[in-house]
Amino acid sequence: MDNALFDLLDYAVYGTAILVMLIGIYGALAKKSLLKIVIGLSVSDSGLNMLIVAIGYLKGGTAPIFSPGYLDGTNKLMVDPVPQALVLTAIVIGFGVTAVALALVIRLYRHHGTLNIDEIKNLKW
Amino acid sequence: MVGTPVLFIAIPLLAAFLIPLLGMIWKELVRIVPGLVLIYLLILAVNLLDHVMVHGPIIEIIAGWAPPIGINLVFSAFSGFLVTIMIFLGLLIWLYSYRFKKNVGYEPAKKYFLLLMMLITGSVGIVLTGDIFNMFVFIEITGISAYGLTAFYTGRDSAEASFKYLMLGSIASTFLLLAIMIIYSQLGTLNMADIANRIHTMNPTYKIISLIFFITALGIEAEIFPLNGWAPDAYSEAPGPVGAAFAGIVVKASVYAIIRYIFTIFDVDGAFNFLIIIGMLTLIIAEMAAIRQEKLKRMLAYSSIGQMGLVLVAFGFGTEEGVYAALFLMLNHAIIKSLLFFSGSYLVYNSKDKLIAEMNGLGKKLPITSFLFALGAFAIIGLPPFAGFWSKLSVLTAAADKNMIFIMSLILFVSLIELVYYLRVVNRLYNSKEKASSIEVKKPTANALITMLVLGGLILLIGFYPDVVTGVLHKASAALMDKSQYIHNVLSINQ
Amino acid sequence: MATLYLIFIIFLGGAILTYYAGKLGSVLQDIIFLATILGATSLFYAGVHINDFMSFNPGGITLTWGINYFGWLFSLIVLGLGSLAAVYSVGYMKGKKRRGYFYFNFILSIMAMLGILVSQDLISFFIFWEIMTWSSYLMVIYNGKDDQKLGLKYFIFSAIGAYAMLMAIVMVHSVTNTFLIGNMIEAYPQMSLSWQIWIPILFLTAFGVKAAMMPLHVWAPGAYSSSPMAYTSVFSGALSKMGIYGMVIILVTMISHLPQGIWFRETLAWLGGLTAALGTLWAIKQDDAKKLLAYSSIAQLGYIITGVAIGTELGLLAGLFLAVMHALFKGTLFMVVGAIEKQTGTTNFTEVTGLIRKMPWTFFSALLAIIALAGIPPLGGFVGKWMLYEALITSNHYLLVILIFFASTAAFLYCYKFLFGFFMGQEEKEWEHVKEAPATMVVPMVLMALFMAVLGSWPGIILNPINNGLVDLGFVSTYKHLWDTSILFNSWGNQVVLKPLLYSVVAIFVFFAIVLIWKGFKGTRYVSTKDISSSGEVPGENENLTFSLGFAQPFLRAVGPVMKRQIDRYYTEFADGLESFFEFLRRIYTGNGQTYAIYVFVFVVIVLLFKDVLF
Amino acid sequence: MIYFILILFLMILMIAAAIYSVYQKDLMYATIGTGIVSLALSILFYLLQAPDVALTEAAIGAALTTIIFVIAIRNTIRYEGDD
Amino acid sequence: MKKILIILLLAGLGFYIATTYTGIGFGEPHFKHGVKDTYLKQTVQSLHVANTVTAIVVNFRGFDTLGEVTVLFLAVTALGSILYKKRHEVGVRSVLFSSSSIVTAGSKLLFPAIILLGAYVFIHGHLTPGGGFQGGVIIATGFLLMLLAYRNYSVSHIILSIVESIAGITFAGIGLLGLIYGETFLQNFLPVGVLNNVFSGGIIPIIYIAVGFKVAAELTGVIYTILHEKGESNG
Repeated sequence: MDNALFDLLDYAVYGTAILVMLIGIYGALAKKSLLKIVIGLSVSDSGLNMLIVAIGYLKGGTAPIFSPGYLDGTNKLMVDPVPQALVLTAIVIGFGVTAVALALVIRLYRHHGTLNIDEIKNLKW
Repeated sequence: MVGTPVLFIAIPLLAAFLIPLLGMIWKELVRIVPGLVLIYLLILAVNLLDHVMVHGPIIEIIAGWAPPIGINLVFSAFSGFLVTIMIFLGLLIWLYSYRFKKNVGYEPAKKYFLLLMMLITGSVGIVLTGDIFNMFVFIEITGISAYGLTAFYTGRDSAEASFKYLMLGSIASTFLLLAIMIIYSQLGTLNMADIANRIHTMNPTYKIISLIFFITALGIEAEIFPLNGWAPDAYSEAPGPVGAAFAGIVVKASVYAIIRYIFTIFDVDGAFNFLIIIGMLTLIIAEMAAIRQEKLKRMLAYSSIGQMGLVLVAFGFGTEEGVYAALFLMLNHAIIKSLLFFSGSYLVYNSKDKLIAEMNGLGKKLPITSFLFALGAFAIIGLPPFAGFWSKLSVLTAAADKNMIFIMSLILFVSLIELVYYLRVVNRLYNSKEKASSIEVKKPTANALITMLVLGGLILLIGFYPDVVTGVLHKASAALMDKSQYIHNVLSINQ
Repeated sequence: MATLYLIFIIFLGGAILTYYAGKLGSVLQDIIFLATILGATSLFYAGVHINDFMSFNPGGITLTWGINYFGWLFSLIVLGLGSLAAVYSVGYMKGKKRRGYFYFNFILSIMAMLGILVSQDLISFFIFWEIMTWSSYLMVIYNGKDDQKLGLKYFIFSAIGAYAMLMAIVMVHSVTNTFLIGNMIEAYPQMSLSWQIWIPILFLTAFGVKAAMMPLHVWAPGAYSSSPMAYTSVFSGALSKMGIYGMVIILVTMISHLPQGIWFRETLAWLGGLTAALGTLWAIKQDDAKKLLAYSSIAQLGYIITGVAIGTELGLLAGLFLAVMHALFKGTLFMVVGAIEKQTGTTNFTEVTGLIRKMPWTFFSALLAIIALAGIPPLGGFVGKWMLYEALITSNHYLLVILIFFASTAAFLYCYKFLFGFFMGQEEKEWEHVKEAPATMVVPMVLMALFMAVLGSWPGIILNPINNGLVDLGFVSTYKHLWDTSILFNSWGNQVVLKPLLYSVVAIFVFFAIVLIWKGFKGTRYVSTKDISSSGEVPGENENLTFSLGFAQPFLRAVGPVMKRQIDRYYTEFADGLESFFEFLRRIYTGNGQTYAIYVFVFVVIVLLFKDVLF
Repeated sequence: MIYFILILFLMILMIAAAIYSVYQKDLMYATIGTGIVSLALSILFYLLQAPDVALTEAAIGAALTTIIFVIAIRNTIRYEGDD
Repeated sequence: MKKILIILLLAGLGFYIATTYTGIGFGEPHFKHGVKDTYLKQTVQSLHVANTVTAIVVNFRGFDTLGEVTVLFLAVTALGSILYKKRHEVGVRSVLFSSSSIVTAGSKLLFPAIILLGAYVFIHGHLTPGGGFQGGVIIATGFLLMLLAYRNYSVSHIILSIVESIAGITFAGIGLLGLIYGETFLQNFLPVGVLNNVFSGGIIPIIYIAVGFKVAAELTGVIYTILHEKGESNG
């Protein structure tokens, strides 16, 4: 029972991650509001992070932390710590980029009085 | 040896963290310190390059863990050459912008120089690193500095340009992470040499998909054709010297990254032809767009995009001559396009609406600047005896050796377009039928003038005596081509 | 052989010194300028030995410099005309602005032309070719009033040529792996047929542009007329000959090995003929002396191309002899126009008349040059023309002969217009104060005129070097053979025998000339130009009644249809079309960041879809 | 079983919140939507044996990012215009 | 129309990503010779650190982390540059909600606890989940709370900047000391101590504490800067 469900999860985790990512990108591509675009990018980042962590997951693995008493039962399976470390970095970087993006949005609003991206195109051709 | 490659990253970072403190002591220090750092790095780079030419590449490991466990930096003839160019150019940009606008206050100046220094450091990091995720981090460092610098002027267009750049940059990092994770999930390593060593064990479909994602992500930064929407805006709205930094430093780093992936890491042969195709597309469309521009900086931006396309084409030949030609082009592009951006900034500065049409007769008002602009224009077109000629010749030779006559004729046709729009500007500068303009002439500052003269001198030097660089270029291209040597060098380090 | 280095260093150093010497004093500037040109020239003839080559390797490319007989022949044109024009320039530039600029580019042009001649490899050939191009471009925009974008047009056409040449050079390189001209010639017969055809076409495009050949000539009238006259004499006289120089090399050393070469020859010859005919017609129409001479240059270059393209030894001899002659008379004529411009301030036929008394020496040189140009005996031009007809007839190009003959006959019209427009006719009050040009300007003109006269009687002075040069190119000399069959060589080539018939033609001509001149000075009555009336109306004060106005109208009407559409306009339409296409294309960059982001995804998905094809 | 339902619930919540935050015209609510995405994600991280990442995502994604979005919305406009 | 195009594009992209990742498989070991086994082994053996993620972030791939704090640092700088106004133009702080006295009092009460929690998290970063980033963010949220609760609460820019700089210099400086005392940049040159002690792991806790301070200062700076940007449209 459990195993069958976990088999389903195999696809569901990746599927969710990719779906969230694509939804976010859709928001960034289809919505006109600059804030919506930033929100979309941020959502797609979340999906991407989930995807990365999911890659490192091992069935039956534990968190890669050697708490006291853990070392006795060595060779217990641990999940891959590397994607976690990478995601840690990616989340922080993503936050930095989001902050800069929001600052730009605020400034664009200050100059243009609108957040509609179709109206913010002084630079073209 | 005066130091190790890690200092290229560590020293600027240390300085960057120090600058806010130093600024509290003496405000001028925020302008001076980046320059001192860059001077030190230039000395370091030249020394290391000299060493590398004789003794082979320096592989530096970080945190005491030999690759593939730890991160490593590779200072080979190829990467070292690019690093040296970048830092040299960075130094000139610093010198040029030292007093670019006198009325800039302390806070903006601090931020400007900090971001500029980190822009250079990030690009240098991209080139030096031997780890794909570390490259991602450096790309982000470069990216954020670039967004900040693009929006540096408080006008409304600069924020717009910066936002476009940021949007595409975010998409780029999404793709980059996806690609990195595909590689990691298959091979369990992030080290370039280790990946290159084992890439043949990877499922070919995944390999190609991850390569496509890499090319897309890096192509956004490297201004490949359908991905380069941000570039003209960012170039034209950023301060003049920053435009030079984008053209001369940032884009070079991204092109380097693409090349590293295609030449060293992946073993997909079709990628070379793909490079030629996208390079040609970039070249042709950018130059066609450039000819219709009304603003000088935007024109330079498109021209710069086009040049990068040409560089990719040259790399795409996949032969050592091709790499040599591409490196030569990159070198020349760094020098010449910077000169054009530098002198062009003053030309723009002296015309009210930044339009080319307003530059009639500036040749008389700003004789040296205009002369240098004309020199740069002649050089970038590839007229002998200036520097650009040798690189154009080597690109064409490489193309002819691969029997790509059609590509050759396209390149020449595009050069013709390039020639037309550059000469239109030069013609205007020296057209004495000037309009009555009441604007006071803003002469370049002494340091800006020195910078431009140095670049002009280099153009002539390389033009008349190409031997000053060809030796290094040959070594650098040989270093890139020898993939197995790279893998061996990196993986045989034991600590 | 270090002399060559020294010569180029003198040129370069002289150019820079001259440029900056202007700050110290104009006389010093003149002296340095003249010393550079004359010094380098004398050093060249004193210190450089023919067929003595040297090599060096910048950037890993072997370059070879040295001069052979053929190059030496052209060096006579370049340095000879260059030195005389330099002397002339000193007078011409007196009191003008931007002298440093002028001198700098003048010296660089001469250097570049000499460089082309001493280059034995394609790279230095190309480098000097381009230096020549941009230094002459800078001369074209010298006046700074480039409203019609003449300079740009010149440069673009030159660049088309240069890039074609560059393409051919790298194609050659991919076969031979060197850039030496000698290796190219050796390897040519082994190349694949398509390359054997393409490489000469590309080279000939480049040379055709500089030689102002028919479809590529549109830059020439503007460029010739808008650069300073002192330079135009070199520009038209020597610089265009570089195209001829290249053409001869290609035709003789490469195309002659090609079975299909006959097509090249025929096409070129016909293009030359058309150039001559149409150039002449356009020249007749011009009211400005500069433009007239510019079109006339195009026409004359057409003759030369035809001669060279026929490819027989006689044709080559004729073409090259005409090339030398053209350098002499067109150099002189541009100098004449320059002198008139300097003295009167205009070069329009409808304004200036009757200068014969004011500027007798200028008139004298103009007269001799015009005689040479028109191909009237006994000056050198006649020899060249005669040889050309002979060559055409012996190679059975009868239609071409007719065309050329028509062109040279029509040329009389503009010759006459030039001579009469400026020098004859009424002397107007407006030009009373006009004086003869200064000695530095007159002496070069007169010297050249005299040399033309000498060549008329002793063409061997030039024909011998030409023959040497052709032998140098690998041509098997059949001089002896021609000597026997050609009437011309019997009579003129051995420099002593003048046949009675020709002798009497000369005598009659001289007699008439003396009579005419005598009449011109003594027997005319001064009549004001306004002293006429037509249909009872007295012409008003502002009515222009100069002789040249509406000159040869009936003739022009007759040939009008031919001239209705200028090739120029096709180029313009083509360029406009391209530009509007570019304008359309750049709208890809819509300015909307979101659209750019969508492009990214379009790119990714397309590449992913076609990944099996692409990778 | 509970574990499974929890994961499934979180994933559905995440997708729903993502769609909500993209489609909601009131940006304030859309921001709350991203906050929910992050929150669900951080619990998922924990379940995927990544406590470090979970902590970070909760602090940065759910708290800080949401807050700066709210501030940004306060400084600009709250409703997405018609598109 | 455009939306359909976008959906089609994303569907195509999603298809390829999905096939790739489902092919990779979930929860199974994907590769044989990866570096993760070395990491897991060496974390305990040579570094005496319990939390492998911390070991990777700070030591094995410490260079990334250096870059990462730089990214945050740059984000603050860029933010300041983008929203720069001349001094007399400094905006009024935007007020998100008017806080009642309960909120203000509660915030005051909570603030030290939050700071303490943050400090705990980054000090124990090498032992338990958490570390410099998490702890730093927690501290920053503490400041955020105060900023929101008190209209007049202000954080000194200069102190933030000094903390940030000193923390950054510590990080980079320790790296350089590693170059001097060891052989490579960021190399551990301190005794590694006993596993699962607070004083273990050599330079790792020091770096993580520095990172904690740095992140806290930077994020506070970000919030403070954005909060003081009262947007007014003038275009």
